[in-house]
Amino acid sequence: MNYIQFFAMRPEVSLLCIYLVIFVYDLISTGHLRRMFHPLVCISTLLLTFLTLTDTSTFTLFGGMYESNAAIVFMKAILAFGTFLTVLQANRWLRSANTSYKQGEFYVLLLSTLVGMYFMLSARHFLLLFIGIELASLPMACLVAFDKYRHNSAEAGIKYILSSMFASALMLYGISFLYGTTGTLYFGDMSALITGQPIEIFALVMFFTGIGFKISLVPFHMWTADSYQGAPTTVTAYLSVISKGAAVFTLFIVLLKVFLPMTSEWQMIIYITTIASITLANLMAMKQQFIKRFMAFSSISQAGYIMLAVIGGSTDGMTAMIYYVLVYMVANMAIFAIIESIEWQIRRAVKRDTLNGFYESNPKLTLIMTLALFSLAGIPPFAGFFSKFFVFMSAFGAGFKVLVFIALINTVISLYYYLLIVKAMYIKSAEQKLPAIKSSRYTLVSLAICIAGIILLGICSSVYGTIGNLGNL
Amino acid sequence: MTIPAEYMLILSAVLFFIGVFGFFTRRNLVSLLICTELMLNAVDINFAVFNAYCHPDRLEGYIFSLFGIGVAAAETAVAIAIIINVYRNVHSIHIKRLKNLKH
Amino acid sequence: MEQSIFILILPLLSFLVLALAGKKMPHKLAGTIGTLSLAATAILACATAAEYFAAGRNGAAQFTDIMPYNIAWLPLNDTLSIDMGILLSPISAMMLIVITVISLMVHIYSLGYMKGERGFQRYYAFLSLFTFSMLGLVVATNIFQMYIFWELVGVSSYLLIGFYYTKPAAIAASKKAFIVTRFADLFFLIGILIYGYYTGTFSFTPTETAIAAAGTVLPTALMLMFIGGAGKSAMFPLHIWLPDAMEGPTPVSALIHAATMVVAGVYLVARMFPLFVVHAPEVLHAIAYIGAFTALYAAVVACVQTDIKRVLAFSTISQIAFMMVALGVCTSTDPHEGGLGYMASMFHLFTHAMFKGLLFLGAGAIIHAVHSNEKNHMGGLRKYMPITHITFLIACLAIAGIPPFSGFFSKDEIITACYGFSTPMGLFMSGVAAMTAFYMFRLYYLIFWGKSHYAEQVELYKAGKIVEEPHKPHEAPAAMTIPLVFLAAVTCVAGFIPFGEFVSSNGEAYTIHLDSTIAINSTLLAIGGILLATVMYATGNSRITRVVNVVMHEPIKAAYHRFYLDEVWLFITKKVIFNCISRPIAWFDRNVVDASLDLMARAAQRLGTLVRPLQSGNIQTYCIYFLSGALAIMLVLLYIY
Amino acid sequence: MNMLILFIIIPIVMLPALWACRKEAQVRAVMVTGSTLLLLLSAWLTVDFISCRNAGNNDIMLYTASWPWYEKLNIALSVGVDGISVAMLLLTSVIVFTGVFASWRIRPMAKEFFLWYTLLSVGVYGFFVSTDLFTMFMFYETALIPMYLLIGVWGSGKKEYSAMKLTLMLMGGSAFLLMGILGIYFGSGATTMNIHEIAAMNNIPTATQYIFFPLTFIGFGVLGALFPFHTWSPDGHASAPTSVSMLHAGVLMKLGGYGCFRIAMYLMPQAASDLAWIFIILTTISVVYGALSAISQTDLKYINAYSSVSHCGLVLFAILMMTKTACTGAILQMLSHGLMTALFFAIIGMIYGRTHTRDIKQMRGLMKIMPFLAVGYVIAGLANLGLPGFSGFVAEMTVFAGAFEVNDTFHRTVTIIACTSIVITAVYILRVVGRILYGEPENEEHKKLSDATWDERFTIICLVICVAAIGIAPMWVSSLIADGTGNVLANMFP
Repeated sequence: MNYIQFFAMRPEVSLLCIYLVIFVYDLISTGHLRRMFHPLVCISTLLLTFLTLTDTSTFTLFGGMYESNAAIVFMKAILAFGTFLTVLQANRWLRSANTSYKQGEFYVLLLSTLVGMYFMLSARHFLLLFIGIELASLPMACLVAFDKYRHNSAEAGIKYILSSMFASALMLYGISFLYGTTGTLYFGDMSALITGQPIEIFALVMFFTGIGFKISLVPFHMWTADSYQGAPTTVTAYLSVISKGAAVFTLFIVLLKVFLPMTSEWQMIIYITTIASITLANLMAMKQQFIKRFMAFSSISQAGYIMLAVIGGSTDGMTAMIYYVLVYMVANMAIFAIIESIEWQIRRAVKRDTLNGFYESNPKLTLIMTLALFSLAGIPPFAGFFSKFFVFMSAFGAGFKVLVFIALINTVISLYYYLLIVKAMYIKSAEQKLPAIKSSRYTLVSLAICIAGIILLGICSSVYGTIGNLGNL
Repeated sequence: MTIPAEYMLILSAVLFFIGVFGFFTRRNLVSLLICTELMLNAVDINFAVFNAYCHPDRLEGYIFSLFGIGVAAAETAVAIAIIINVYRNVHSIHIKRLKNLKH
Repeated sequence: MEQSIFILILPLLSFLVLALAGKKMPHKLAGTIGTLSLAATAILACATAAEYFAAGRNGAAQFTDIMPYNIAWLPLNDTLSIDMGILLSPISAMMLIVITVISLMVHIYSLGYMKGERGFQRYYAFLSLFTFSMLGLVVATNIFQMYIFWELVGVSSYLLIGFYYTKPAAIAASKKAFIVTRFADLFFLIGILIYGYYTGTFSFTPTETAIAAAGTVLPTALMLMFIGGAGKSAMFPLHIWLPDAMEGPTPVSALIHAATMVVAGVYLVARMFPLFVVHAPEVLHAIAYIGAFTALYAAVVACVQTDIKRVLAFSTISQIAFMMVALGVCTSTDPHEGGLGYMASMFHLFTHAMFKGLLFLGAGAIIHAVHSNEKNHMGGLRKYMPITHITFLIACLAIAGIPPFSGFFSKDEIITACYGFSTPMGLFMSGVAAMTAFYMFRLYYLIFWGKSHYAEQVELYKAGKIVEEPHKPHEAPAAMTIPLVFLAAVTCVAGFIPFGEFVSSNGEAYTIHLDSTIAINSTLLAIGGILLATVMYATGNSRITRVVNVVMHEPIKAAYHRFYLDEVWLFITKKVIFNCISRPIAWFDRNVVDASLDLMARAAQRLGTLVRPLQSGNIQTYCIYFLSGALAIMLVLLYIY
Repeated sequence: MNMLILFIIIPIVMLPALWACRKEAQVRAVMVTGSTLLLLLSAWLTVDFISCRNAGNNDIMLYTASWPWYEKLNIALSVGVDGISVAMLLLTSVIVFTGVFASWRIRPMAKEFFLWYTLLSVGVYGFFVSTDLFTMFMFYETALIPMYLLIGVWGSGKKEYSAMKLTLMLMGGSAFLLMGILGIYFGSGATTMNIHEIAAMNNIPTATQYIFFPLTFIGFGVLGALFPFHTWSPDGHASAPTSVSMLHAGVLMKLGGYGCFRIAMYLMPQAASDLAWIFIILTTISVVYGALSAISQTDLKYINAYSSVSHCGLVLFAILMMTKTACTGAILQMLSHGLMTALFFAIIGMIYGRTHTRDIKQMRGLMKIMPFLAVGYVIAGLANLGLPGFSGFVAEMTVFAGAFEVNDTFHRTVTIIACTSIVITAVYILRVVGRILYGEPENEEHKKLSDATWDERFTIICLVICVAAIGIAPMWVSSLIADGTGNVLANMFP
């Protein structure tokens, strides 16, 4: 076998190179070089995004274990870009006393999760997929538990790792039965052999739970709120956007590549979980006080909306899904960046009441936050409106009218709790006002990018057009 | 004489659900960890069995179980590390003490 | 007749000028503007009318309608459109004269009467507005234009009644007047809509085919329209607003609530007369009976009122009822064959406008003198204010129907027409005519004869019973007396106008000839009424009066309270509509419709709190949910789905 | 360069300009310039439109243009106007313009206020000019959401509750609406989002129409204060600041009627004609019910809000009659109600700003204290109760005449019931006028109050002029509208 194949997987390889560079740099850099560390990583992750996009040709490697094509490359690019934003926002937290000495570790862990996600997307063989998933979730656990002197962080970490192990055990169990019935682990062969017998349904469900855990769909979502709340804010952002997005993409790919013969079954599963996710998450979110916890539930319901795009399983659906994830990423990143800055300033967890009268002290941040929230709630002319509309459209086109209707009714509830924050910021008056928040330069850059995204992604249809032209998987 | 596949599968299933049961009932983080290990091992057995009995011509199952074992080890490592971290913060690894984050 | 447009434009202009710039003007200037523009209007109107009567006759020696102006104001659909324009016909020409003359008189009179009042300019602005709307109403080329100006007339009357807007009584009266008439107008509107829909036009003279198309619906439409007219013309039971309307300044009562606006209903019926008489005779007769009853009712009530303006108000109602009856008793369009009533009614409208205006203005002068509407503050005024006395007497003779005053001729024609319709109607109406004579002279005596209230006051003052010196009643200033004299003169001569030459039911010339028997009878009846009044009231309080008061105490009380109709009105508005309909609906809206929505919101909130405990914080429960969820889905797939 | 796109561009340009402003004076300058431009633009548009029509250009829509936006989904930013939209644009410009002056002295955060205010107007303008389902919906929601902050921050009374209620109810409405729009799009074969092309195809299966017509109609109806979805309106209006209630009652509620006509009925004619009776009943209820419940209110703004319910009910009522005259009347009613109610809210706001109460029991004899405002109020009242010479009369008469063209017992009955509202209106208007304006002032504080300032006078005069102009010379505006409604109905029932 020729080892040239390894170098054909350009994104992964370049990612690994960056990974090694950082590793070494972490070991050798001191003083001035140390200060260059963060900028370097930012640049390299941004670079990575573009490197990823260089090769959009369709090809398979390792006897069909690995596949790459335009759509997948684009998804990877989105993830890489998200990572870039995360790194930008991480700056000040990483400089702080408790974390500065393990700055390098953070980057390394972050990037290794990214590697895992890359493989998740490209895998066309369950072994590779499994490794990818684990590679994505194990370092994530470390990241969640990164603040090792904070009780919550550790608690969040343990909850995350244990439930993820539980989930992957279930998933593997399911996969094992698939293997038993079909005798292969290659997606292609498997889908040819699947007949939809009960044992395979069992396998399907088990597999779905594994991915559903990472997407945090109800009822596999219980870990989400706790881990989001406990984890360091930057990590939460990463968790809520990048790993969720990767999982969604993976689910879509696997459902189409493997479970195509069982479409009606998995559509049923998604149907149920979607309704459950959106509704339950909305109900839970209404009463949350801690913003991060609140964002966790909002992200659960958002995941439900993304599923609306997946359920159709069509190309339009894929386009809508990718677009939704992109839009959702910028909005969420903006919010978490702001939360991070506030926490940094006031040294305690941000509650909804903390934001009272936020407008008087920080009009600009408030405006950004408002736009981001509106985008999440799907208010025009912000990108969120478009992504939601397209998602609904694809689901409606696929014939899931009732589902769309339920989701639409739920948007009203979601609007309600997003408005609660807006209300706190603009209308409520604070007993003790927040200080004027000073964000770091990096954070500001990321905010600028996010806002640009929130405003432009919808209005400039070219983005959507590009995604639409990526072609099929 | 050979053991029929069903027995193996039943064994693995039993093992798996012992793991699940233990996971639901034990109160000590380490034992929770052990239970997850049980579940993963059950999976490994499954793969091996399917490979040996149903599809002896190829080796995917065995390889998968090998990887499974490896990954399980890695997970355990991470989990133990975090558990230690928990102990540092809470001075206990009893599950009841981990309820700061709820509702 | 192109100048006729200015008849409308001039009052409108003066209204706009006074309304916009009035506040800055001195009173004199405002008054002059209003009066002069009105004078010009009057001259124009008379000129136009003269021109029309001179040239209006067609080959068949009939007066035809002339439309100098008619523009499509609001096209509704392909066939139907609301037009605006000017229509000249015998009655509209006649009305032009009446309105402008009376209005001019009132303008002049008000210069004296309203001197120094707060909001003098506003007053003149409203007067101009009213004149404009009333003129627009009478020259309307179609029923819808009539309705438009009808509403405008209503609102200007509302504004003028409420002129003293700090007086609670005035506010209530204006509100009542507007709402009652508005209520009637609702029927008018529906009538118009039906009429327009079925005949395909709003014009007064639809084509035969259109009428055929309308068929049986036409009477309904006409009836509804009449209800509208009844509202404005204070037919029973919609008359309740008119007595209260006397809260307005007296000249206004003279102009609007005696001479012009209140006859709009009569005018409406007269306008639609051809349709009524040919296609809805039964409606016409219904009108006659309603009118007859109203006439009696008003006359009875008028007999016992103590507020002189109210007496006049009820006499107005009664007289308008006469006109309605006159129209109602018509059976054909030929004045010789039962079409007489039309001419009679218009004639009475004309004469009545003059002498009733005179009466009100006279009353105004008296009130101006004694600062009160109540009869007990008057008495024996004849020596203090001679001119007013004479003119008032003339007017009373006229309305009582004593030759040779104008009222005699018109009322005589009416009664003749009634006899032509049916003897009972004739007898009934002559009876009412007699009552008219009675209550008018009762009023006259109470005001001008008997012992002087002023004299009593003086004695009391001398005796030290009261502190402030009573001020002496004085004759009104020239600005007020001139109109009185003028109108009195008109009243004297108007009877001899060959009215039939100009106005008759089919436009042909009709020479008025008195039916001697009826004339004599009615005159005798009138004199009888006067004599009775003289006996009872000429000398302060006579024995008969006291006897009557004792014997008929209850009926008198009831009549004095206008048979409690206002109480009914109050009950309906306050109790029924406000408390029994509006309040419950408002409550329903807040506590049922709205509450149900709030309930949904609260339910969602509650659910939110209910589900929170699921997030117990214990990882094991999490995984239990996890697994059981998975199993549940599986079961759904395996069995249900 | 298409003229219509300017209606969207100008406000959008105003947004950053406002954001850049430092001093209040600058903010006002920007707003006045922008709104004046828009006013002139719409006036010019009207003139130009009429001249085009007279020149014999009989396309359904003029100034049409279409910029493909999301080709894959057949979404395009396509604009075009007919008589209806022109009238609505005119209305919007007038209200926006006067609204600026009505909120001349808004405190605090004038800049932010006008930011949201302008965003709202972007939505309204966009909705009226665009002819593409998606864009219409987008602008529709754009117009809704700023309401929350405008009421929540600058409102009065229980503003937070009202703002939230209003926003959620309207958003609930737009949830129905989106459902309907998707239904229309896919029902018509998912080939185009342009309403005229959909209407031309007219290929939505009747069964589908039966499902999605009610959804769409209710979706818009919520904004059009359709009984029983109207309850946001009293609270919302009561809590909103002056110019916001002007804009909201004056323009935003019109989006509802416009949408019902332009989307729900235009695109689903069969269902419209079959199911109309249900909504006719509902609207008849709104007309009478709103008026009756206005009688016993004691809060000025509540009275007006309920009268708005009644009048907007009349709009929907007329639309559902589906005769050309009635529909023309409906649009006229939108126009006149928009102006009248804006005038009303403006004056109420000004009175409230002085007396700090809207309870009619606590006010007396304002005619003596603030004659200008009082006279304005009387004029607004008279216009509202449909006095000839003001726009209300024209509109109502056209509506009733049109409703009478449908000749069957059911329609006759409801029409006559609806007619009674003109009496009830008179009752509550005169009640208020008699209560608060007439009589002798009682409250000592009130006696010290001042009359309207120049900007307030300007606002009132502008609106009164508009109301009177339509009332005195209705033929041009009615013919302008009639050609629009005529085309729509002709397409509905070929």
